[in-house]
Amino acid sequence: GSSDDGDTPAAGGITQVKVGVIPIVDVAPIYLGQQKGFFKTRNIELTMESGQGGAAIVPGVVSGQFQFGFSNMTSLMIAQTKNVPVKVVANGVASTGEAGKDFGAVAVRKDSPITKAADLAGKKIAVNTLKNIGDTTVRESVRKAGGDPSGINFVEMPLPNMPAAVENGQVDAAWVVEPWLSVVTAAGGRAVAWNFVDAAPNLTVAGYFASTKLIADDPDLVKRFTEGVNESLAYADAHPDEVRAVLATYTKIDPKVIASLTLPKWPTEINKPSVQTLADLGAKDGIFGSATPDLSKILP
Amino acid sequence: MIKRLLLVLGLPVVLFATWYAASANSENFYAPPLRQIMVAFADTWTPERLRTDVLPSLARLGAGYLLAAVLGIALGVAIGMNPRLRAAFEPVLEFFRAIPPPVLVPVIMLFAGIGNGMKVIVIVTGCVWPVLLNTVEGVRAIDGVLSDTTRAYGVTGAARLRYLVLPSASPQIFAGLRQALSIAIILMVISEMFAASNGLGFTIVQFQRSFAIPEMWSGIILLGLLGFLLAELFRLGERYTLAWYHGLRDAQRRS
Amino acid sequence: MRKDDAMLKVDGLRKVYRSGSREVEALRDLTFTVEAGELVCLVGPSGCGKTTLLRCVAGLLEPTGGEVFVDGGPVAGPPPGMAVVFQEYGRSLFPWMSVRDNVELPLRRKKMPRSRRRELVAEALASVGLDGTESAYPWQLSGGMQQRVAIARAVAYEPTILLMDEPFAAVDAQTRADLEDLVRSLWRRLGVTILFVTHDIDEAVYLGQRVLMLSASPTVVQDELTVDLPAERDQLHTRADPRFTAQRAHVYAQIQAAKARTGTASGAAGELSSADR
Amino acid sequence: MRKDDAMLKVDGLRKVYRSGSREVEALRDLTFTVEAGELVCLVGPSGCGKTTLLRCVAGLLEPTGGEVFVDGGPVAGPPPGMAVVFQEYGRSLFPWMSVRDNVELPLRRKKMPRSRRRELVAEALASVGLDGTESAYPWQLSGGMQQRVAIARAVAYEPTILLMDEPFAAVDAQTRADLEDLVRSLWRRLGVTILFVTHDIDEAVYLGQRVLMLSASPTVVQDELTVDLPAERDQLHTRADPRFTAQRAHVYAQIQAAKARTGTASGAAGELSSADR
Amino acid sequence: MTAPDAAAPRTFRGGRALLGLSGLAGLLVLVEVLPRTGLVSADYLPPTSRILAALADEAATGPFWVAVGDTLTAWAAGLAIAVAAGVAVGILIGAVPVLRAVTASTVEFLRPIPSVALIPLAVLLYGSDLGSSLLLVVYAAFWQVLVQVLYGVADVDPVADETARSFRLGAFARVRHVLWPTALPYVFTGVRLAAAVALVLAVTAEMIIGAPGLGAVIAVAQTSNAIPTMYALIVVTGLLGVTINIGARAAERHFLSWHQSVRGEIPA
Ligand SMILES: Nc1ncnc2c1ncn2[C@@H]1O[C@H](COP(=O)(O)OP(=O)(O)OP(=O)(O)O)[C@@H](O)[C@H]1O
Ligand SMILES: Nc1ncnc2c1ncn2[C@@H]1O[C@H](COP(=O)(O)OP(=O)(O)OP(=O)(O)O)[C@@H](O)[C@H]1O
Ligand SMILES: [Mg+2]
Ligand SMILES: [Mg+2]
Repeated sequence: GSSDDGDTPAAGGITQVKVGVIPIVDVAPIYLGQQKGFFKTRNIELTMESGQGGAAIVPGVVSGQFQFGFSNMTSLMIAQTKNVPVKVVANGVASTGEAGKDFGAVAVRKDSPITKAADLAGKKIAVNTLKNIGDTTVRESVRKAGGDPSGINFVEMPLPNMPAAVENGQVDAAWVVEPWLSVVTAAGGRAVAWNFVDAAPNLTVAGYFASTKLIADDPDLVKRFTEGVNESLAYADAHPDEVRAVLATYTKIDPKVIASLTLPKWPTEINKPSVQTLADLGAKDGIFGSATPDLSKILP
Repeated sequence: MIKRLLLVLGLPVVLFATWYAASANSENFYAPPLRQIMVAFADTWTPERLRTDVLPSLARLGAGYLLAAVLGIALGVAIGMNPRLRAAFEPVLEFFRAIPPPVLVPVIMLFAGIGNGMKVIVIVTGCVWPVLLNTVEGVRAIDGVLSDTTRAYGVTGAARLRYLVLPSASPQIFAGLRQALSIAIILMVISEMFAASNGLGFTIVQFQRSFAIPEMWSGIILLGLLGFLLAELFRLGERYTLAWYHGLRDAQRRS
Repeated sequence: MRKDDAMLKVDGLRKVYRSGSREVEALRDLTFTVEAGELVCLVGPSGCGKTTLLRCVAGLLEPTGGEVFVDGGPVAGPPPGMAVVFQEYGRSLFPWMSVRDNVELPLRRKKMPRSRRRELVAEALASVGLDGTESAYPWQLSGGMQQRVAIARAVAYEPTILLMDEPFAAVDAQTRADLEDLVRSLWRRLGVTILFVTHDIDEAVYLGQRVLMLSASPTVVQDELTVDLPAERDQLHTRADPRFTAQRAHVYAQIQAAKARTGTASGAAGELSSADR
Repeated sequence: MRKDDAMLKVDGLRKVYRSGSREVEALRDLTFTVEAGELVCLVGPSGCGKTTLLRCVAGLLEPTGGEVFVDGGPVAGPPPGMAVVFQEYGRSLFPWMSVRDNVELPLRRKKMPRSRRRELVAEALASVGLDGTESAYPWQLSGGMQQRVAIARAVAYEPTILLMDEPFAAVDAQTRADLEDLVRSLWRRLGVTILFVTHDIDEAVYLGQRVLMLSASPTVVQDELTVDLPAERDQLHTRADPRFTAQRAHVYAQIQAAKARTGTASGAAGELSSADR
Repeated sequence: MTAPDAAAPRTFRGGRALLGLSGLAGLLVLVEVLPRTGLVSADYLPPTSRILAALADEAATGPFWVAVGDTLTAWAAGLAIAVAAGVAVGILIGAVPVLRAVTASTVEFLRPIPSVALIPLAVLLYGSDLGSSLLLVVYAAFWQVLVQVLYGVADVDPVADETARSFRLGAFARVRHVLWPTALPYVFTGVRLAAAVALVLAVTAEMIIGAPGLGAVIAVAQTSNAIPTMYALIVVTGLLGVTINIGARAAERHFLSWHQSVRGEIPA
């Protein structure tokens, strides 16, 4: 193993840092920041480790194989209720807060009878992960639109399969994020609910986190990383064209889609009330079991 | 009987005891003490849970395994008996064999939807290979003199299959079936990672994602127990079907 | 060769085994005929190609040259109504079947009631002295018993042409005599055409109407003897007959001659050549 | 039985095969001794338990009762310096090894230079008439050639005790005679103790110093004959010797008697009993 | 132990390769036709021509070959360890009946545990290094070899075994000269099974953990909805499988030339 390669400053005081990320649009700022040298100037040499979701990233961070990781807020709150020793160190990505212009939505096919969020009640909806941020926020959308969310049948499905599943009628609707949202709409599909927008204004969707051990042992590194991320977030938010350019480097998204897809917001501040709302929604849907997440333990 | 029980349980007991002792003071979040796991096991795998999650899984497992066995043996016999057929099909089969199920599943979903059918197909596509390969090799290895005997006496077609090919290849076919059994369990888990809402695999993955680590380990232990139980059943079936084979080998070794 | 209605006609048969760089000419040029209902014995030194010949006749092996005709037609696969007792008797029994099932298997193709089948099986096993072993597996039997199961299988099949490759090699003298008489009575009763390979010259003369003697390899038909003994034979009197003694001496001398010609004292290893190593 | 320095002592040997509900008493009660350097032949009806006896002596099979002593010690596993030629010669050759390697394999354990080993192998193969086949695989040989490879393997091993189970069953008469002389010369040259199973009564008398006759099963030693022939034997004169004829007649009569006693005409099937089916 | 190389087998081998190619060609045509007839949407299963175009694009880039190299490294190392361990343990357990009886239940308990369930453990121990991939690959492939070896060792002909025992061959010589050749055909099947499983696990581990290699590239293609590229990469995985099998078959023809399964097919 190489469990502590990253902790020891390499020659010239540069710290090697591994960040566990999912190679999707949400993490564009950190790639952009790396390109722009926002981490170099803070004596951090970044390596991105692209895992497929929490199964690999969280254990990697907990064991010190990665110094930082990227995860959605609901997963982090679930982790907190189970006393996983991790804590958010920087904001990750947020909803645009504008219905019709967000980076994730519930979409149906062209000729679907479903036209508004309330119609989703009792339907079969695909989400990429059950009992997580997707189903809780979609339920909230339906609830707010006056529908009954209790009868919704959520099925788990990888995002790449959703456009086909919607079109074949395997599911009635799917919660998709970019770039699949663009793919569905390009094929004639319609967005019928903007679940992030409906859940809370300017919802903070995800964040960068570290293990509590690292935070205690090397507060300086954490501070430098947080600053680097914040600078990257601000820069990305201000330079959408450069974001689209950097997307082409670490993803294989079709250039036409890159040009047109809706980018999320990258504020540097975590919207704590919105996270609290997420926590409440999750608790309502029972995804934390009997526990309730303690935000003070998870947010900086 | 007692001796057999000792043999079966001896090593597992020792290993579990070691695990128990070694993990007693574990601070590691992902490797909790076995004590905790055992508590979680009792809490998690209630009869209700077994009915709603394990039973559907077992049904899919059974369907997939049987289908794979039939398909593997049928295809294997055909390919094993005909070198030309084998030459034509082997590259295509090897091609599919090398594709990982997590990549294949989305493709299968395109055709088979997201229901139980898809999960059964995933199980079949994974565990047909050991049966197929072993059947092919078993059929190829049929003793020349035996094969000549059936030909000379005009035992052909279905009779040849039934009285020569299948029995003669059966030791190796059973090796394949034995392999396929544990692979079927593994693929049951993998298939339930996609588009499932119940099942043992789904539950374990759900535990893993929600950081319920002792519960996840308890699920893995349950998988192991399941594998062990099925293997015992399998052993009984094999003892019965291959009685002549084991008799032949034991008679001269131990009598 | 002789008449045209021969049951078996072997014409210029040649067989070369090729595997890798090794090439063995097992049969060089064999030509002979067996009439329908004839009992012909085949003798020849070890390794001269008797088994090879039998396998070509049975349609189990493709000749390198020449042709084999059974019942007028050229042999492509095993001809119908043929039974073979293989030299490797142990390996020709199915280890997963009881003795009964082994004997019964070839009968299944013949349309006959189950009871008749059982009867044939029981009779055949009794005639080789194996009653009582029906439910045993072949590997629970002694070598000689296994060989007798293989014979019983051929007998129960009631073939029209019967090929036997040293079928009595593993049984004791007394059993051997009994089996010889069994084969002769079977032959006379059913009018089977029999080609019988043996190493025992006495046996060849006692059993056959004719004895074909093969040379050591490169193998050709070295000599042929029409056995000048009455059709009614029995162990005691026939073997004491001076004609019997004379004829076995003739065969013996021929085989000696065959061996002497190949140089090596006791083998037929001469035919083994290595093409390029 | 006789002296105490016996090479091989079989004492009250009993063997019952059990498998499932089937029980076969292969050997009931065998007692005999073989002195060091003796050549003893064993005859008996097919299925009477000769192979079983040999396997017990070789330490490959656990007796049900009684004991076997080799060189003074009780037999638990195969005793050192022993070579066995199995009745199933085909299956006792390793198909994955060339003839040469098959013969050489047992020699590897003996500390000797490689060249000496090669020499022994070549000599042994030549002595059974198989020179030229060294690089062939056993399954490329005829039945008789395979059997001779198995014999060559035993010969090359230069054993102190040699067990042979119908070792010449698959070879022609001439080769058989040559091999008989080979065994006798080996025995006289090396002073090997030999236990030789055969179905050929002439062979037993020609080869042995003593002939042990087993009964049909339930098997006991039925009779024993000390062969009253000069140590110098050869195929022509010995077989013409009137003493030879008398003794083979004696053995023949004994075996006839053994068979007659068990009722069935030609088999040893009587010993097969079914415990509960 | 030379492979058959006379003229006749060679032409047959040429024919064999042709037949195999025609089988693959059939698959290519099928995949070209299926989307074009509209049975499935070309958006989700692109026709062969587009997949091949994407493959050509990929093959022109350096990182692609680095990824192939990484995957093959993990595969080869994992397979080698699994085969060595599987064969050694299998022969040991198979040859000693007591060991077999004692370990049987544990083996059956451990075998059905999916490698994917061990991913957190692997990451815990090795992060996203080669080590994690190796752990998963070895764990999965080991059992395949082990079970085959166990069945192979049980297949020893009793007469052959007795022959070896009667000449008092030592334990090692019996393993080397009797057990091993008997088990070899089973081992070959085991290795072929394990080779594919190792490839599958290497790619899966790379996909999920993000260890460098083809799997990681596939994951990126998947999360980017680059469907033709994804299929192109799948094709690469499949072709690796085909290549590996060709190698295994060649080795088999060489080492098992004495075995019925090989010699039975050489026209005599
Ligand atoms: N599969 C084979 N490959 C190569 N050579 C073979 C093969 N089978 C037989 N031979 C060779 O052909 C020759 C004749 O063999 P065959 O078995 O026909 O002899 P045979 O007359 O039956 O001898 P025996 O009396 O010893 O059984 C032998 O030299 C043998 O080595
Ligand atoms: N593995 C076995 N299981 C059950 N019965 C067996 C087994 N092996 C041998 N027998 C029985 O033991 C008896 C003696 O067999 P054995 O092989 O010793 O006879 P044999 O004297 O060598 O006969 P042959 O001369 O025919 O070779 C036979 O009745 C046989 O059926
Ligand atoms: Mg022969
Ligand atoms: Mg015997």
